[in-house]
Amino acid sequence: MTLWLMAGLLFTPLAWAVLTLMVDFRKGRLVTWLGMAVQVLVSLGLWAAVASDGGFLYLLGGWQAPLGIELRVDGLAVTFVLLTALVAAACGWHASIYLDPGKPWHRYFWPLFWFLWAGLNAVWLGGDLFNLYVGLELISLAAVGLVALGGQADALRAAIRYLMAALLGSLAYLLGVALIYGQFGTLSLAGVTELMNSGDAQSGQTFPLVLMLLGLALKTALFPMHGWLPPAHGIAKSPVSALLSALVVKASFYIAARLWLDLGGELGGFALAQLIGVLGSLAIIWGSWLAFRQTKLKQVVAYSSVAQIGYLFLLFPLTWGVTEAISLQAQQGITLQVISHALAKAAMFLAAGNLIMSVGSNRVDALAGVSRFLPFSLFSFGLAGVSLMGLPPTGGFAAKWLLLQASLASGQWWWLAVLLAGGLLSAAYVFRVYRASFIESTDTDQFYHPSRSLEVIPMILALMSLGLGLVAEPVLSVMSLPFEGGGQ
Amino acid sequence: MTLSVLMPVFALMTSLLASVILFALPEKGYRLRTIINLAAAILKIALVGVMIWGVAHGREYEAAFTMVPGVEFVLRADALSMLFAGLSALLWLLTTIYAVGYLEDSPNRSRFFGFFSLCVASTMGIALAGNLFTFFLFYEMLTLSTYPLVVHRGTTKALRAGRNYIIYTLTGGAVLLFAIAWLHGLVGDLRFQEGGYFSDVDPSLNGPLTIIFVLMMVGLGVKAALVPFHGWLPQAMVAPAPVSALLHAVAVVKAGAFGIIRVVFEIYGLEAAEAMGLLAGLSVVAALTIIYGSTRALYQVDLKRRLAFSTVSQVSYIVLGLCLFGPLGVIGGLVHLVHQGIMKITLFFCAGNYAETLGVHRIDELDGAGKRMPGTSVAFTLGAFGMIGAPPLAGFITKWTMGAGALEVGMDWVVAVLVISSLLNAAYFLPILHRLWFAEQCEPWPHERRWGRLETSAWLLWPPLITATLMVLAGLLANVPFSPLSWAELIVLREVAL
Amino acid sequence: MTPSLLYAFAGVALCGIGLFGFLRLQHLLRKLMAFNLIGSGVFLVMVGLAQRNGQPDPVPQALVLTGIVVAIAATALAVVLIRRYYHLSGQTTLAEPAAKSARPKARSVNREGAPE
Amino acid sequence: MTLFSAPFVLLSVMLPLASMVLSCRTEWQRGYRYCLPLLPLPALLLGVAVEPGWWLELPGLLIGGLWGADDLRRAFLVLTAMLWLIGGVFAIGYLKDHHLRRFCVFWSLTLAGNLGLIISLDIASFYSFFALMTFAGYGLVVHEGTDEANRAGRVYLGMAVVGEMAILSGLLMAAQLAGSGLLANLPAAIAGADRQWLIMLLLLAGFGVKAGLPLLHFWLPLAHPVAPTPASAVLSGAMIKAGLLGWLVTLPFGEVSLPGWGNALVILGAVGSLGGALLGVRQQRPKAVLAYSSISQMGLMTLMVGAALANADYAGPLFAVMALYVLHHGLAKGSLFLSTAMALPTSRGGQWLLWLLIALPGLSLAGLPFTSGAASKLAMKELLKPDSFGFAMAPYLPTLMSAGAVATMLLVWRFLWVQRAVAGVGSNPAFMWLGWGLATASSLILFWWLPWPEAVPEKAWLSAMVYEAWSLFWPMLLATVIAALAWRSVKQR
Repeated sequence: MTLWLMAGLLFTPLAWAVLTLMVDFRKGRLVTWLGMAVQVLVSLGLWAAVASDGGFLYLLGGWQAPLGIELRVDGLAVTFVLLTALVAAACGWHASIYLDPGKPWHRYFWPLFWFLWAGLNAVWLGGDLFNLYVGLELISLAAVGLVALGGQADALRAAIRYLMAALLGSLAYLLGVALIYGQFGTLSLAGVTELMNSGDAQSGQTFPLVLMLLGLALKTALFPMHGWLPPAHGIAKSPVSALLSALVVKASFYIAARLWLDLGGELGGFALAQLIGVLGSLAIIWGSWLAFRQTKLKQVVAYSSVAQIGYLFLLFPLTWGVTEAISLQAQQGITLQVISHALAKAAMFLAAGNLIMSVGSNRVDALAGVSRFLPFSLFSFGLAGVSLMGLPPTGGFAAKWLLLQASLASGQWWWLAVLLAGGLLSAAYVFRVYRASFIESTDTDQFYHPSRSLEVIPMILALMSLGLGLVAEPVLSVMSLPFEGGGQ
Repeated sequence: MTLSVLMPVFALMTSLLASVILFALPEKGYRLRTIINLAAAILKIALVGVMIWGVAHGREYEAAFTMVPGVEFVLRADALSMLFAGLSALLWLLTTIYAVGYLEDSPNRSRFFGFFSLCVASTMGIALAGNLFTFFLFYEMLTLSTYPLVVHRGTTKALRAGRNYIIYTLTGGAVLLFAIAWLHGLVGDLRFQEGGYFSDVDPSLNGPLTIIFVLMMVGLGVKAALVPFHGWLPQAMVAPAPVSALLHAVAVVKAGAFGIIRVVFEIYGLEAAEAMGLLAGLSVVAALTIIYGSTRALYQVDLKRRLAFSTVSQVSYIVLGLCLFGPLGVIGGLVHLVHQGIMKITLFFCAGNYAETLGVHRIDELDGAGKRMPGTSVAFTLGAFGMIGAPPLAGFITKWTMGAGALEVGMDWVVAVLVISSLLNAAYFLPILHRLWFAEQCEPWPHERRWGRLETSAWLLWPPLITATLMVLAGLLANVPFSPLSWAELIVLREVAL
Repeated sequence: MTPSLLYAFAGVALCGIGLFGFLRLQHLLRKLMAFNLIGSGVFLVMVGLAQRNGQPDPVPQALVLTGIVVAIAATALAVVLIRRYYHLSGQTTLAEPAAKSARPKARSVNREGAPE
Repeated sequence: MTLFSAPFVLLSVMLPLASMVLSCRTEWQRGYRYCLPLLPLPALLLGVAVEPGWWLELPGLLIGGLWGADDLRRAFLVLTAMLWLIGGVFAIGYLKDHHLRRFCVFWSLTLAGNLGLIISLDIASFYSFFALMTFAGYGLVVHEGTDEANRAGRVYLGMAVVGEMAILSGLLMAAQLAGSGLLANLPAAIAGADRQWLIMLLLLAGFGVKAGLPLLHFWLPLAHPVAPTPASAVLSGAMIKAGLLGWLVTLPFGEVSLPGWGNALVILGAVGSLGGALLGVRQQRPKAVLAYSSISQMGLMTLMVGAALANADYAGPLFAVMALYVLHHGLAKGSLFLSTAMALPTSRGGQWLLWLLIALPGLSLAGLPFTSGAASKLAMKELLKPDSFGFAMAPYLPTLMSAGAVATMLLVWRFLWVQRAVAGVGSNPAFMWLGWGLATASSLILFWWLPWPEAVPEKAWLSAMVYEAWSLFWPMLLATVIAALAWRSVKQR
């Protein structure tokens, strides 16, 4: 059963990418709907299988590492696979209605979309460093292509900037991989860990790790390397922005986190961990502040991504040199943050897209007084904002709670201030948007209500993000499932 | 899933579902909206009533599940939660009736009632929360759901008030979260429990526990409008009258006060808090707030603003009552939770009536309003006397019980505070009453509206009359079973275990 | 200093030069060339460092092959984008055009997509 | 107390409250006016007919209610109900349509408070009714709506609120010590209290505001004259006594002898009775003179309160005398106040008769033999013999009482003097005649049939007056001489 599931999971995106490449937008849309259904069902099935039986290692095509591709199907990975399926399906669905079929270049949306999906799955499941690289590159190239779909000079400028950053990041990562391989002679993360634990290898050097983290941080848009993100996310089509913010940046972070958790204990150090933490904190503060200052709605959301990504990097200090329990708590917190941010940010971008469509302008001021039309999307936007603020009962809150606990337990109380201040700052920019919508006495009396399904999608995502906090326990229990040996 | 699990969930769900439905309704569905609103409110009263009956007879209602590892989501109905739940269920119905009348012909009603229900759902959640974490959850939800109500009018003033409200409350929430997280880190997940947890705590923890207590009081004090965190409250009175009524009487300030009660009683334990010397400081803050709020109220010319400062002062009675760490004082504090709610909501209803019917907002425009609107004015008079603490109204019961409690534990200065506050209350309420009843109307009303034979719309008139009656009954029949006082006694008997 | 290390050092040197170019050069095509230079450097390091026991290791060879494919794909995409960008804006660098598009941009986003 | 009368007791207090229903409709207000005299009727029946010593438990009320009456309260109840009834009758004729409904409502509220506080045996109801009376009384004071009335009202309310607070704190402390909510347990608790002085000070001052104690009296001469005449009558006749009742039921009489407090109160009483007269004779308006006369009379009663405090053994008999005095003063003062509103008949004989009837209650105040005043004065004198008391001021008591009588007489002359100046000639509505007539009659005649407390000394009876006539008479004579001299000196100028 699981074999079929795995096959379906890996095969569908690539196959659909090729399929959709050959047809126009409308046909691609139909084809994609089917593919998305398959993908979501397969992901659900895999998740259920892992949740009941535990994780396993999967050798693609039966070939052994290092030349074969070894996939690590554990609880965390399937959770992200499922998350990807949900968010991507939502964005794809939204895009299929949102995008104008009349523009010829929109037909390329579908293949890019599917390549992106394939790359994401590869990253979540990838077990060795080089395959992760390939996955990353697949994601980056597809993502750049999606950004460029905007078609205007501005979109292209943002896309090229994004591409350059992504390529540089990838290369830094690849150099690190090369150095690691030179040192340990293996590419499997598990193998490297094993070698280090057994003490066979001479104690490793920090440099390759730093190099890889640097590259990944660039791709994740960690402060101060975030410059490429807001233009790219801000200018892309809303479903694309949603995909980028929700999933793409998480892929590189996911790799960084895996590296850190496996190798950081040996190769990292207190100073490095704290440095990354500080950068993350600065990202939270600075990103939120900039988000507060933006005049365009989608820029607000984009800068909010910069800030939210900052939270993720608190993983590094909170897992270095602490007890197992605290580390677990921090990991759980970060995982929840990844998921809830993915859901909330996707909801936010989609809702922002709807709002822009409704009021015919992308400026925050243009929202003045629209709340009297009861825009459904504004409500979704607000709900997603609640999660970003880290207020209960959202997933964002559960994440923040766990991080708070971890920082308290590890004695690193200074992150508390960051976490709390970050919540307040995000409240500032979310409420700025909200506040505008309540202004009366404007001459806005035209309000275009987008179609129902466009409005429902962000609402579903926002509600999921909201509900995540309530069901955090079961979700987390699946995540922490280890994979049992090398079974198929 | 037995009934005992489902009851608190149902009680929460009635208004939550109502809110969802109301959001979905089209703006024009006036009648349907009113029906849904009232049906939900009545259903909630029934549910809460059943639970009150059950709790009085020793039944337990609890629903719990784990949310985040190590943290539970607990809804529980105990005597204390029923005090608050009963209050909010009852006043929700009245406020809804009032709001229907108040917002007649005004825009954005769908939005208003949706958030209104959400706000009540949060309040109900706060009442039923079984541990700090759940409490915090609804506490923040309340912040968010009241914001749209505060800025409902959408004027610059309202938006500014809303901004300040959000800044204050979210910051308070952050501080509270910090404290809760710290406490959780120190001792784990704490359900609210009779007598608290720290009666025989390791002395080495005293330091952190003290700091946590202070932080919690700051976090909760923002909503309870303790000085110096009261700044948002007088501004928030720009909201429509039903919102002010709800904000001041039931939801927001009470949530803060209720949280303080929970923390002091059921986390720290009254004795432990006293032993650690925490209550002394709190009582001083509360006393200062009482005096400060009353003094500021004296100088307000806007009726609702005066009432708002009066709230600042009155809510601290609840806090002060707790600090008296004796049974009587505690009863006084608890009972004031209800009494203040009924009295203040009456006053705000009346203020809303004056504004809506006569267009009167300032106190000096009220001359002779008693003749034009006798029903409203009678309710206002009763409310004002209740606030002053004149017997046999509800406020007197509070003051009497608290005064007796203060003497019981030798904190005589509290009596002085009560007396001074009553004098100040009299000083700012009695002139209004004089204007209502004895001054001759000199100028025409600013914006008078006529409702035929009645002095104002029946939707607006009945709620204050009912609350005023309740207030009189709460005082007159204080010793009857299920009166607020008796219920507070029951709580003290059962929970505080002094 | 084994030959393999020599390769590695050469690779590192290439990386350095490429990085310098990548950061300093403004023209997009030059940037792209610099990127390719870094890429070559990295591959060299990979192949060079992995010479275990004097035996060539097959794994990095395979990896580098894959890497080259990826790099070609990336370069191709970049070239397409740069060409299109030049076509649309007449620019060869990423510098923001001086306030030329501030207002029109704001208005046209809801239409999303420029006329061909 | 039989069972059936429990509703009757409730009725006696609730009837005034229930009557407010009549205010709901504008059309009913005319009828409301005619109901006013009916309102205190059940209470009057209760006071006259029911034996003392009954009680009624109302456990749900406030923090546990207990209503009842003893000898002392019965006298107060009779007086109060009587006076309000008379006032009600008078009001029917007196009232104009100006804010009629409002007046009736406040009248009923004040009445309910005044009656209720008398029959309350528990602290909470007592305080509730006391407060009700105080606050509703404001409505009567400022009824006319003139600037003067408003100013008087402000002073009244300010002092009343401060007084209420003093009472509240005092009661709270006492109740806390007593561990009970009943008034009856307070004296013992106060007697044994550590902070006895504070509690007593608070209670004395709190009730003293209402009773017109010197330095706490400022509101009284302002408020009594500006109120509508029937209201002045009940203010001065009945409500002022509520303060006295407050003292009597809370202070530790009969528990301990407190000579210090006795001295202080006697001095205060003396200051009140003489100072009131001193200020009163300089007033230009009849009602103001009467108000000062009330202060002066309350001074005399304060004297007795002081004596009773100073000697625990005499508290019981003194209570009886005070009840008698209260009855006498209330009726007489009510009659006097009502007479200020009476217009003189045109015929000369009628005028003389009217003047006589107006003066008689005044003379009764001064202690004219065979009047109620004489009875109370004699009873008082009988008890306040210096040799019974050991405190410092005791020897001066007889002197003070005589001086008080002189002062009272002087005030009466002064009243008649200024009243003559302002009294107009004309006709009075029938109800005013009836009310005033009732007042005068009850002061002069009905008094003797009213239920007196049992402990009143025998000297108070008519038969004793023959022997004591001179002792009663000479202060009046003295005062008349002084008044005549003063009148002449003024006239010559």
